[in-house]
Amino acid sequence: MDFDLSDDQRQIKDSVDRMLAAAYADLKTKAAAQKEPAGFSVGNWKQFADLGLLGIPFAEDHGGLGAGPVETMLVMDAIGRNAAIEPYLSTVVLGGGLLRHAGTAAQKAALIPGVIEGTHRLALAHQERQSRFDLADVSATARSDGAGGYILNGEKLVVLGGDSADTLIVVARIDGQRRDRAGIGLFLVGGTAAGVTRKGYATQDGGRAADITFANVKIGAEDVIAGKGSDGLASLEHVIDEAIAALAAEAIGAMAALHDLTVDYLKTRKQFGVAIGSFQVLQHKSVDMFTALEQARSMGYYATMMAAEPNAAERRRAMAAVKVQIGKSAKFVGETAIQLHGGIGMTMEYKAGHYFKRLTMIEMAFGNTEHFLRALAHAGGLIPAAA
Amino acid sequence: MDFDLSDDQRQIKDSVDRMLAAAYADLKTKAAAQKEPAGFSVGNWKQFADLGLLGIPFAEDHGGLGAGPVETMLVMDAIGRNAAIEPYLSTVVLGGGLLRHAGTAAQKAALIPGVIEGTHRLALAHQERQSRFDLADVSATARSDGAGGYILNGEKLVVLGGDSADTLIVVARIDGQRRDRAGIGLFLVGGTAAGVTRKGYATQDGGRAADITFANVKIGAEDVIAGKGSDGLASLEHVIDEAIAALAAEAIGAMAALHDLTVDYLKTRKQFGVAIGSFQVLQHKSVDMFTALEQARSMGYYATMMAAEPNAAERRRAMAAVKVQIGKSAKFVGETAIQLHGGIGMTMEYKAGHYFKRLTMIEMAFGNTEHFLRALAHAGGLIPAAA
Amino acid sequence: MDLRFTPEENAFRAEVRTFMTTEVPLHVRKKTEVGEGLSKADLVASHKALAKKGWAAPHWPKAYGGTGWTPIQHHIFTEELQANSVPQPLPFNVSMCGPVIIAFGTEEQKKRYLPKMYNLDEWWCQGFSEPGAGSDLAGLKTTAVKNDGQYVINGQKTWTTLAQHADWCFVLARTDMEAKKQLGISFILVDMKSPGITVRPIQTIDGGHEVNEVFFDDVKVPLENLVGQENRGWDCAKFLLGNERVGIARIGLSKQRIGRIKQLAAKVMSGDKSLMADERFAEKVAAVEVELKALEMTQLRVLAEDAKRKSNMPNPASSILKIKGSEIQQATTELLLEVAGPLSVPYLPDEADFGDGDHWAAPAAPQYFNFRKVSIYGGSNEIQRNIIAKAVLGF
Amino acid sequence: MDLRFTPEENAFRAEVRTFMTTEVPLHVRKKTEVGEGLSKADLVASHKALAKKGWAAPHWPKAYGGTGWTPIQHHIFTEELQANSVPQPLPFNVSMCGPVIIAFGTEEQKKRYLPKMYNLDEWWCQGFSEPGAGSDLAGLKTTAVKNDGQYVINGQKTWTTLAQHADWCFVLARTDMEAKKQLGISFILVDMKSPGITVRPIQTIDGGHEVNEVFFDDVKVPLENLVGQENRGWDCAKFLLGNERVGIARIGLSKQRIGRIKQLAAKVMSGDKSLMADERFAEKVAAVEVELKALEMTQLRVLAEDAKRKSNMPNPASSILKIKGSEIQQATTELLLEVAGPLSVPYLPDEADFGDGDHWAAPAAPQYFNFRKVSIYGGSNEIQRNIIAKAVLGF
Repeated sequence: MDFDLSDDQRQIKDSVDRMLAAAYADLKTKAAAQKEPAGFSVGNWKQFADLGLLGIPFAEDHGGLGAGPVETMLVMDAIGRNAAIEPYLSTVVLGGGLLRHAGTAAQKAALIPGVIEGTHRLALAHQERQSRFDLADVSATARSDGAGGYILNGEKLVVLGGDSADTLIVVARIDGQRRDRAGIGLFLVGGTAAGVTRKGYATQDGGRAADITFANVKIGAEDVIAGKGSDGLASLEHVIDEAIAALAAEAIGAMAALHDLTVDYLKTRKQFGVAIGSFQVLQHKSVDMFTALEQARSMGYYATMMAAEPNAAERRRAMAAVKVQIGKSAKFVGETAIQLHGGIGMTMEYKAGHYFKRLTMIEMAFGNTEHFLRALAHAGGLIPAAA
Repeated sequence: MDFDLSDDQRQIKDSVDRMLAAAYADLKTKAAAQKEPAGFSVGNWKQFADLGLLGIPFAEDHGGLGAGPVETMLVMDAIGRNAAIEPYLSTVVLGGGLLRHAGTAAQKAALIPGVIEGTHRLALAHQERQSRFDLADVSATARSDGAGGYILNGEKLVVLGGDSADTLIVVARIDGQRRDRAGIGLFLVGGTAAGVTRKGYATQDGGRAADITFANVKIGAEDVIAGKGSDGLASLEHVIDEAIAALAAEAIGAMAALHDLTVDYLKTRKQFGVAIGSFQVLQHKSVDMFTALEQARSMGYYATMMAAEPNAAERRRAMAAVKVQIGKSAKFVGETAIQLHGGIGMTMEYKAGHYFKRLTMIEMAFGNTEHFLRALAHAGGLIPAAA
Repeated sequence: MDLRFTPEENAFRAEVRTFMTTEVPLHVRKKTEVGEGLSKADLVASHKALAKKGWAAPHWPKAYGGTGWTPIQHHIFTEELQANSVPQPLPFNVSMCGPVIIAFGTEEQKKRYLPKMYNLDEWWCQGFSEPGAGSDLAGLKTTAVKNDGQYVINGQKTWTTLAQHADWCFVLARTDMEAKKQLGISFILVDMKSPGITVRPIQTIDGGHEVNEVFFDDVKVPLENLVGQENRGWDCAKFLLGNERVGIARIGLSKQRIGRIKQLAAKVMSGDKSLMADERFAEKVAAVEVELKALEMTQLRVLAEDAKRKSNMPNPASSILKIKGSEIQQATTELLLEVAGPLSVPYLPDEADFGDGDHWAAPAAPQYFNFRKVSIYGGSNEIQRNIIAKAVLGF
Repeated sequence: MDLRFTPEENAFRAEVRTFMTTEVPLHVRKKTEVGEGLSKADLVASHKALAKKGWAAPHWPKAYGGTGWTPIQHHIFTEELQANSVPQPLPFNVSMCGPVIIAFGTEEQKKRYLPKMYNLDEWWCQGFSEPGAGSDLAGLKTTAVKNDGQYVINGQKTWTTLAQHADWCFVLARTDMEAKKQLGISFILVDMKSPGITVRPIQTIDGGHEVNEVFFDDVKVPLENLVGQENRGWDCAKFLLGNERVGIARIGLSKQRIGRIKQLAAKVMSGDKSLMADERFAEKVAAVEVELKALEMTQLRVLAEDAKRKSNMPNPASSILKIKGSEIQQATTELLLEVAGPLSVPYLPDEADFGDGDHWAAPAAPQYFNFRKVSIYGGSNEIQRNIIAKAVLGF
C-alpha cells in the first residue's frame, strides 16, 4: 500500500495544475470563455492536448499515454480545484471510455487520435426524459436495417457537451422492454448527421449540454459499438463507474479549494472588530468541512483503486459507496462554505459560488446520494452479515 | 387560541410539582424506592391518590375529576421533570384509558374507584415477542367458552407495571390471522389469576415490567371489555394515542429539566481556568438543545389538542407526527446533555443519566421515530398535495 | 388552555383566503407558486390589490391605515398570504421604513411619505449593509457631512435588494466621525434620482438580479430628510430590525412548497413507481412536515406571549422562528431539487415557461441556490444562536 | 501509488486471523462479540494468549518484546483483533505505562516492571483524571510530598478504569506546589496494596462497573518509583496521550458490530418482513458502512504519512480518526438498539445468557449508554476539533 505518486504522475499533476491555475486565475476570463461558440475556451482545450492530457487513458498505439485511473484523478482534481469547464469528462472519460472498452479496432483508430489531438470531441447520450438515474431505462430505439446497420429514433436529454460534440455515442434499445437490462445497444452518430436535432444550453454549473432528438437516423454497420446480442449495458455501467471515480476527484479538488477559500476568508474577514475566524463555532464548522473533505478524499482513493476492478458487482458496489460519500461531503462542504462566507458567497463575482454550484451538480450526476445509497443497500452493503 | 392554564389546572400543576420535587430531591431516596417490593414508593403513590391525581381522567361519578388531556399533561410533565418512576402511565393512562373508552358500566364501577384511591393498579398487556410496534400483531388467543366468556392463551412481553398490577388488560385474538385488524379482543385478567405466570424485572429506565404467560386462563363474561364483533383495536389505538400525548409531556418535562441541569453545569464547571459555558461551541449546542426542547414543547401542545380528536384517522396522523418530533428531540437533547456533561453524565450518581435513559426508552415506546415517520408518510403526511 | 382557533378566527381565515384567491392577480400568484421571478409591475399590482382592500400594512396603527387585528389574525393573514402564493406587501415600505417614520418621523414626514409608501406609489430600498459591515452594522463607513444646509453623502452600500426599482432609499450614514460604534449614525431618506447615485447589479448564484451595490458620490440631501435625532439613527435601526421578524418563519410559504413538492413528486417516475410512492422520499417529506407543524405551534406560542409582553424589544424566542424557519425553507428547496433530479441541470432563464409544462424543473436549482441566503440575512443563524445563548440561557 | 495490500500483507492477515480464531479462548471472544461484560480472568486469559505468541505489545521496541512490524502490519493486526472480537491487550499496561517506562524509565524500572506488564502478571491502572481536572489535566490537585525519604501522596483520582483489578497505578501528582499549571507534576508508580488507598466503584448508566474513584490518604511510595525527572511528569503524560491513538478509530470493532447488526436484523421481524429487508433500515446501515470504509482509507493514509513523519508528536489528522471513529461506533450502538426495539427495555444484568438465545437484545441499551463515553474520553470530540482548528487549519 503506497499513496505516493510516481515521477511521471507528479509531472502530469504539476503540468495540469499550472496550466489551469493560470487559465482560471480570473473569473472574467472564465466568463469570456463561456461566451465562445463551444461554451468554453478552445485555447485551453488545445493546451490540454499539448500537455498530453487528452491521451491519458488511451493506448500508446493510438498516441495515448496508456495511463490509468490515478492519472485521470490528477487531471480531474485540477479541474475541480479551478472550477474549470472544459469537457474532459464528456469527451475523454465518458466518450473515450466507451470507445476504449467497447469500440472496434477500426472505430478506435478512426476516432481516438482526433480526441487526443483535441480536434474531435465526444459526448455520451444516455439520459431520457423519464429515465432519471436508471441506466437500463432506455426507450430510444435502434431498429436493425437488415444490413448490419440500424435506424435510430428517440430523444436524449441533458447530454453533457452534446451541443458541440463532433461524435455522439448514443444508447438505444434494440430489443426488449423499457428498463430491461438486455437489448441495449451503443452507436456512433455524427453530431450533425441527418435526422439529428440538437438544442444546446448552458448548465447550472457553467458548462454546456443539449437535448437531442433522433429521427430515423441511419447508422452504418461500422458505427455500431454494441449491436444485437452484445451487452451494451455492461460497457455503459463500466464507463459510468469510471466517470464516478473521475467525478469524485473533481469534487475533491473543488471541495479542497472551497475549504481553503473559506479558511482564508474566516481569517481575514473582520466583524465586531475581530477576524470572524476567532469565533469557535465558525472554527468548528470549518473543521467539520475539513473532516468531510478528508473522508471524501479517502473515498476518492478507494474509487481510483476500484475503478479498474474487473468484478463488475464488486466495482459497482464500491462505486455506489464512493458516490454516497462524495455526494454527502459535497453537499455539506458546499452549503457550509456559503453559510460561512455570508453574502459574498451568494455572488457570481466570487469563486465560492462557482464551486458550490458545481458540487451541487456533481451530487446529482449519474444518480444522487439517495439513489446510490439504495443501490448499495440492495447489493447487501460492504460488510457481510455475521455467520 | 389560549395557552393559559385555568385556576384549577394551575392548582393541579402546583401540587404535583411540589409533591414530586420533594419526593425526588435525593437520588438515594429514589434508589431506596426502587428496592421496595413494587419497585417504587408506595408512599408516593398514596400522595398521588391524596392529591386526586389518580382520578384526573375519570368521570366524577366514579370519584374522578372529569378532567382531560391538559391535566394529564401537567402530571406527566412533572413526572418527567423529576425522572419519577410511579406507574401513572400504566395504571391511569393505559389501563384507566381502556376502561374509560371501552369498559362496561359494571367494570368501571368495580375498578375505577380503587384506581383513584391508589389501592388498585392496572397494566396493559399488548406487546408480543414478534409484534414489535404493530398493535394489530396479536397471536395470543381468546377462545370463546360458549357462555360469553373466553379461554386465554399466549405470552405478552414487557408489560409495563405488569409485575405488580392487580388487574391486567390483555389484548388477544378472537378471530382472524396474526396482523389482521379485525378480531382483536380486550380482557380483564387478575394479576394472580390461575394460569397467569409473571416474570417481573427492572427496566432500563428504572421502572418495572414483566413478561407474562397465560395458560388456559378462564375469563368470565363480566371481564370481557371487547369481545367477538367489537373493535378492540380501535379502543387500543385510541388509548395508545392518549398515551403518546402523555409520554410527550413526560419527555418535555425530562428534557426541560435536563436542559436546565446542563446550562447550570456549563455555567459552573471550570476547565482551563474558565467556566466551560464561555466556549461558544458549547453555548450553541445548548441553544440547539433549547430549540429541540421548544419544538417538542410545541408538539406537546399539539398532542394535547389532538388527543381528544374524534376523527381517528386525523388523530392517528397527528400523534404519529407528535411521536416523531418527541423522539427526535429526546434523542438529541439526551445525547447532547451527556456529551456536554462529560464523565459525570455517565454516572448514576447524577441526575442527567436518569433523564437520558428515560428519554431513550420514551423514544422507543409504542414505536420509535422510524416507525411513526413511516406511519405518517403512509397516511399522506400533514399537508395535502397541491391541486 | 384552549388550543383551537375560534369560530371568528376561522371565519376571518375564510375571508382572507377568498380575497387572496379572487382579488390578487392570478398570473402573479402563479409565477410565485412555481418560482418564476416577478417583475416590478407584478409586485406593484399585487401590492396595490392589498392596499385597495386596506391590507397592505396590517400592523401599522389604524390612524395610518393599519387594521387593528389581534396577533392571531396577523398570523392567519400571513399564513394565507403565503399559502396562496401572494407576494408579501413590499417589506421595505411597510415593514421597514414605514414603522420607523411612524415612530420617529415628524408630522410632515408622515404626511409626505406614508400614503405613497402604503400604496406603493413610491418604492423604497434599504441602505444599511456595506462591504465592511454586514452582521455588524456598527462598522459602517458611509458618511453624511452637513455642508451648506444639506447632507452630502459619500460611501457604498451593498446587498441592496431591488434597488433597481427604487424611488427612495433609507440610509444609515455616519454624521459624527468621532463617535464610536453605534453612536454618531443617522437615519436619512434619500431620493434615488439624486445626482451622484449609481446602482450596480450584483449577479447572484441563482442567476437572478435581486441585489445591488449602491454608490453615493457627493449626493446632496435636504436636512429635513433626517428621521429622528441626528446621531441617533441607531435607535431607528434597532427598532426596524426588531420589526423584521413579522412572518420571518414563513410557515405558509413552506406549506405551499410542500404541497407543490407532493404534486410534482407524484408525477415524476423513479424506476417503476412515482417518487412520491417511494417510501424513503415520502418519509423525508413527512419529516419536514413534522418540523413545520412544530414550528407553527411555536409561532402561535410566541404570538400569545407577545400579546402579553410589555417590552418593545423582540421576544428572543423568535430567534427560534428564524433558525427553524430558514432550515425548513431550505429543506423544501432541497426536496424540490431532488424531485427535479437530472432535469434541473439545464440553465434556462430565458425560455422557461415555468408552468407545469416541460420546464417545471427549471426553477428547482436556482431556488435551492437562492434560498441559501435565508440562513444568512437578517442576522445569520449563528447570530441568532448567540442571541438565544445570551438572552434566553443567560450565558 | 498502489492502493492494494501486497501478497505479503495478505498472508500476514491470514496468519493473524488464524491465530485469533484458534488460540484466543473462544468463550472470551463470544462474550465480547455479543457485548457481555468480561471478568478479570477473561481479560487475563486473552492477554496471556497474545503474550505467549509475542503479540501482547506489538509496537514496543523489539528489545522489550515488540514485533518490529510495519505500520500496515500494525493496522492489520488491530483490525483482525477487533474483527474477531479479541479484547485489546490491556492498554494501561502495554499502550500507556509500558511505553513511558521504556522512554523515560531507568534500567532497574524496565527490568522490574516491563516483563510482568507484558504478561499481565501485574495489572496497571491510570491515575490521571481528578474531579476538578478532566480534559484539562493541568488543574490536578493530588500532591506527592517528599518526606522522610519517600513520597506521601494525598488526593483523589476519578474515572479510573478497572482499578478494582489493579496491582499498580501510574499516578500524576503535584510535587512542586508553587509551579504553575503543567510544571511541578511528577509521574509516580504506586502499589495498589499500599495502605491509605481506597477504591470506590462508580455506577455508570449502562449498569456496569468499569470505572472507580481512587482515594489516596497519606500513601507512602518509595522515591525510586518516580519515572523520569521530578516535576517533569508532564513530558511523560504528553508522550502517553500521544500514544493513545493506536487503534483509536476501532474500525475492526465497528465492522464486527455491523456484521452482527445485519445478522440480528435478518432475524427480527418488522411487520411482514425482516428488519434487514426493510429498505430504510438497510440504507441506514449502508450509510454507516460508507463512513466506515472512508475512515478505513483515512486510517491507511494517516499510517502511510506517519511512517514518513520525523516528528514524535501525534499527527493532528489522527483527530479525525477519533471524531469519526467515535461517531461510527456510536452509530452502530444506535442501530443495534433499533434492532432490539421494545425487547431492549428489560434490564437483565444477572440472568442474560447474552448468546443468540432469548436475551440477545439485553446488551443493546447498555452498550448504547456505555458508548456515549467514546466521544468524551481521551479528549472529547470538541477538544479534537480544537486541535484540528489550531494544528491543521491554523486558527
